Amino acid sequence: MADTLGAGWALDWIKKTAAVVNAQREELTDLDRAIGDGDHGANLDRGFQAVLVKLDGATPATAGEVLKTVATTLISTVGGASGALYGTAFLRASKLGDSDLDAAGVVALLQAGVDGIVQRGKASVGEKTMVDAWTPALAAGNEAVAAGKSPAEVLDAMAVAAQEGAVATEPLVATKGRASYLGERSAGHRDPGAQSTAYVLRAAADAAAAA
Amino acid sequence: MADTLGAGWALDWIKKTAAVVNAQREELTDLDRAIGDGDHGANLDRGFQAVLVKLDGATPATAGEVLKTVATTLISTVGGASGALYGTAFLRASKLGDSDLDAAGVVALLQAGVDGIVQRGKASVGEKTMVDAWTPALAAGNEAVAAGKSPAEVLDAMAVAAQEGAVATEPLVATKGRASYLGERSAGHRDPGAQSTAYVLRAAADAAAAA
Amino acid sequence: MKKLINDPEDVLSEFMRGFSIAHKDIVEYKTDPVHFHRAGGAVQGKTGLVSGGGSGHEPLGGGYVGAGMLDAVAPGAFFSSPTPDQILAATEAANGGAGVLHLVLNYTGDILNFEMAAELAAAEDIEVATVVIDDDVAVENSTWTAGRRGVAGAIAAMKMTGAATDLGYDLAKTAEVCTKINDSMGTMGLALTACTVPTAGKPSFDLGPDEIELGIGVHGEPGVKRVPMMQVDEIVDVLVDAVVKDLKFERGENVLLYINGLGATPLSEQYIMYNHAWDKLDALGVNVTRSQVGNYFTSLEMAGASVTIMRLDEELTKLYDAPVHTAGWRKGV
Amino acid sequence: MKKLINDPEDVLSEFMRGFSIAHKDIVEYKTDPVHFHRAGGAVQGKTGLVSGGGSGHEPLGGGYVGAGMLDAVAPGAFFSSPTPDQILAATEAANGGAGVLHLVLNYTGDILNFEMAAELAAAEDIEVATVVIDDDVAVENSTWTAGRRGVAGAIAAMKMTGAATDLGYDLAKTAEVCTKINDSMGTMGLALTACTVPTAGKPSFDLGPDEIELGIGVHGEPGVKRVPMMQVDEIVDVLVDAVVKDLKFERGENVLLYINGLGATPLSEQYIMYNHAWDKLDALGVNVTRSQVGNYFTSLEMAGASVTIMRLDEELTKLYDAPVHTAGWRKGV
Ligand SMILES: Nc1ncnc2c1ncn2[C@@H]1O[C@H](COP(=O)(O)OP(=O)(O)O)[C@@H](O)[C@H]1O
Ligand SMILES: Nc1ncnc2c1ncn2[C@@H]1O[C@H](COP(=O)(O)OP(=O)(O)O)[C@@H](O)[C@H]1O
Ligand SMILES: [Mg+2]
Ligand SMILES: [Mg+2]
Ligand SMILES: [Mg+2]
Ligand SMILES: [Mg+2]
Repeated sequence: MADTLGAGWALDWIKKTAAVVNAQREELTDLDRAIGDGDHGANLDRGFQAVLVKLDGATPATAGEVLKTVATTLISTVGGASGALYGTAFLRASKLGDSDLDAAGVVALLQAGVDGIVQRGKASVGEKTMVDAWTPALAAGNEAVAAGKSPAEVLDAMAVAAQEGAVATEPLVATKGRASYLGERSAGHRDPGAQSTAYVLRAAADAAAAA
Repeated sequence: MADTLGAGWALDWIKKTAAVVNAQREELTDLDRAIGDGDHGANLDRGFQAVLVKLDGATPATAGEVLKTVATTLISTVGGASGALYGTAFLRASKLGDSDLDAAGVVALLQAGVDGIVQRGKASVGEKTMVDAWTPALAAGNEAVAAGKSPAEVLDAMAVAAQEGAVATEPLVATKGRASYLGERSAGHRDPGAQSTAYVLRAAADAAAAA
Repeated sequence: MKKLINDPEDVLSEFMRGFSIAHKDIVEYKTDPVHFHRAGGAVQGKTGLVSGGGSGHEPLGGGYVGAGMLDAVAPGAFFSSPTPDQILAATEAANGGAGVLHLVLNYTGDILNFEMAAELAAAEDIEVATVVIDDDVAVENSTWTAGRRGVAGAIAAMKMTGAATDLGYDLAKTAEVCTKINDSMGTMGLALTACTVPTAGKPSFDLGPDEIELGIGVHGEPGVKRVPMMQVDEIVDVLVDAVVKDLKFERGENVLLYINGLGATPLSEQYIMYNHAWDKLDALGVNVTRSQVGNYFTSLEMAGASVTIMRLDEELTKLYDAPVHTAGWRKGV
Repeated sequence: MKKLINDPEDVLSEFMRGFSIAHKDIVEYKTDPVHFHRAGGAVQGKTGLVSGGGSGHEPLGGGYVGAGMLDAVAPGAFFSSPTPDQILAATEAANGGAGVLHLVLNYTGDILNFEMAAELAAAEDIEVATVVIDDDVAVENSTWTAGRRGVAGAIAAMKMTGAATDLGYDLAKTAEVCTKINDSMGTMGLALTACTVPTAGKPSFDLGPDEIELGIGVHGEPGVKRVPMMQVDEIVDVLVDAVVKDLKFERGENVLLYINGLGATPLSEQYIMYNHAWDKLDALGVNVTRSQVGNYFTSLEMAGASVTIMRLDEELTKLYDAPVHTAGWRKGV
């Protein structure tokens, strides 16, 4: 396992993300059918398949370059709330990816992305959105960095926390996004964007473990 | 049982017809669903219910008067092929109902009605229409008259023959009316108008038996 | 049956009352017997144009009464032809002294009832001519059937014949051009689902989840052939080929390409049909100079559609382009 | 899923190509990125009007682009907001040098993507103003939701705001009147069935045979309350009462009464809703001076409908009556 993560890791991360989104397309769509409009899986799959095409044969020099391509491609292919949010997140993150990243650098990069999500979407913790997966993930990441963990260990801790965060959205009543129209009836269902966030971070951790 | 039939019989005939059409509305509609447009029961029920309203409290002097009211009411309420055909039949029949009818008179009255149906609809025997119930009924009626039967016996013979004629439409391929669009697929179903004809004649026979 | 209705028996009267209030600038609604005529009544000296048929083919009812189209219409019960007295009343309302054309769709019930009405009108000295529309190429026109049915093309015929009466065609010329319109077009359709007449309460026929009905009529009656579900391009191949074979279009001819939705089929699917039909005509060298896509003649909430192709010469193009002002079709006004 | 389609992934592109051929006199269709603009391009000196949103709300797509209505539109995937680059391209195509109004329906995805597009347009020195349409009174406008949704009333807003730009309103005045239109109306709807997005292949939600969904949105998302099936008059009572309570109409006021069908609901049922809604307004002393009934903003083949009521002063009546020439709405041209 590498001490720092660069373009190779970022490429692998994104390929693994595309693979898991494709594999879980139905699941994400079903989650969105329950409390949204049933397109989250299709939206992200369309986006990440387009990203694969864009990255095919490309030789980006930095993680930042990779993530910028991801951002612009998602922005121009996904649509929906998640297109704007993931697109903004990858765009902000890309700006911190000019050089190879140590553990703290990885967390800082993801923090920048989440700041973008919050700035655009104005959701805070507990509103049953992807922010409920990102926030505990960042907390776990910062903790792991403080404990001197490697980038791969840090990302693994973040992925675990994100998945827990996604599960923890189930009892929540949504107050942002489409699910908010359901009021109390949104409780009892997992937020699709929180689940896709957990997949994105799991892909990042797996790519780091293989780097 | 009376030797001749007049206004009382005609009134009772029509009331019994209205009752049976109402009771068998679903069956007639289902027959029409199979090879037509699923409205024969509704069409006739609408018509005969309107006839009941028109006859309520009326004191017609002759069978002809009764049948004329039936004719004009059916013509103005039923629509569809059967509205024009039954309407025309009752109108033509009404013209032979000025005085009380012996056995031969009853058959002549019904023959006039059927002539009207054939003139309007241009169907001959075997085309899977109501004509396939009326034609054997008239034959049976003429036979019974020749054998010196009473009006009630003659009508009973006609009703039996009409019901057999209706059943016998089942294997036929329709070449008239909506069912003709189905071609070969119309075989295997009973013609709704032939079945309603059998009910009309059964009502006539029952009314005669009670007269 | 889940429908936005009150008592099933009141569906038609409540529909027609609502319609007549919403469009009182265009139509007048009469209840005894039921018919619609243009607001303001017959246009004196103009040939009158009357049609009618069973209800359930929306926006009929009153949706095609108005300047440039019908003068009056007689709507029957759901999928049942109107009665002679309704048709007579519509004929009287349409009569501006120059005679009235009955535009009748070829169904036994409609033919018989319009025939009786024409006899009644004759007794009142109203001159009536009749043209029977039978554009459905799915049914063979032989002695073995009641003949080809009148389907979606009837709406184009109403619009174009109405335009002719507005342009001053007399009764004979109106009947002539209406016949020409009918002879210039063919239609074939398909259904994916049946529809439910409110008073019947159950679907008019049963279709399996992977079956479609080809050559469907528009009265909820079954079609001429039940086949397994196909991709829409294959379906359009069948429909267009049947119409082209019947009408024998030639390279260089101008046509109207008209997709009609039967109720529940999204416009997107109708335009997908148009897309492929256009490519097929283009490949034959036939020019689509006019286009029409939408729910012009429905079967309640049936899912399905039809393709109509009409040969257009200069006269028919002019009639198609003429202004029309009805609730269901409006342009130039 | 029985649909008249080929590959589900090709539904939108085949629909849009077919549409653009059928209506090439009105719209131009661009594919990279996907948007429609008026044939002939931006009107110089006129305020531009751009809208957009997920596909599946037919005749959107290109159905409301044309004189008197939108200059350009950005259609997203089914029920997904368009992307910023689509919206930017539509904005560029609509820009006649006098700035462009973004008419955005209030959904998080649409808001966010239009926001990003506005930032991109600003970088190109195109002046953009944004008005968010949120006519759906079913959703409480509180900090506990993403706010009221933009539903059927948005179509009236597009038409009337488009009329304003044609009458020479500048960008600020256009935004002002669009806001006024939004504030003058309320909508509430219901669904009897869900609809099926072709790429998803199954219904967007499940409704029992005796259940209806009140306060339905138009993206296949569930509504705010699931209740047992009722007679339509009772349903209309709920819908009209909610709108009247929100808009506080007063005796003597003039309104537009607008019933929108969600796709598979027959016009007859929509007019039955109109019929009862009209009686209710009449009983309140509110004058229905304009009426609109039909499938103006569908959710594919969903069965259901909504009621919109809009307060009309002289200005709004004039904008409503102005001529419009689009594939989906035409009058006076
Ligand atoms: N304001 C918001 N802030 C953060 N995340 C949000 C917000 N609104 C929606 N989301 C996320 O977006 C997800 C839905 O994405 P998607 O289904 O692709 O878009 P749409 O809702 O436009 O159909 C939700 O599950 C939620 O996690
Ligand atoms: N040309 C005809 N001659 C005699 N009977 C006919 C003819 N056409 C149809 N019918 C009869 O009418 C019946 C259908 O009546 P109905 O369903 O009420 O009318 P419609 O077919 O107009 O819906 C058929 O079952 C058949 O018996
Ligand atoms: Mg979604
Ligand atoms: Mg029938
Ligand atoms: Mg019928
Ligand atoms: Mg969406």
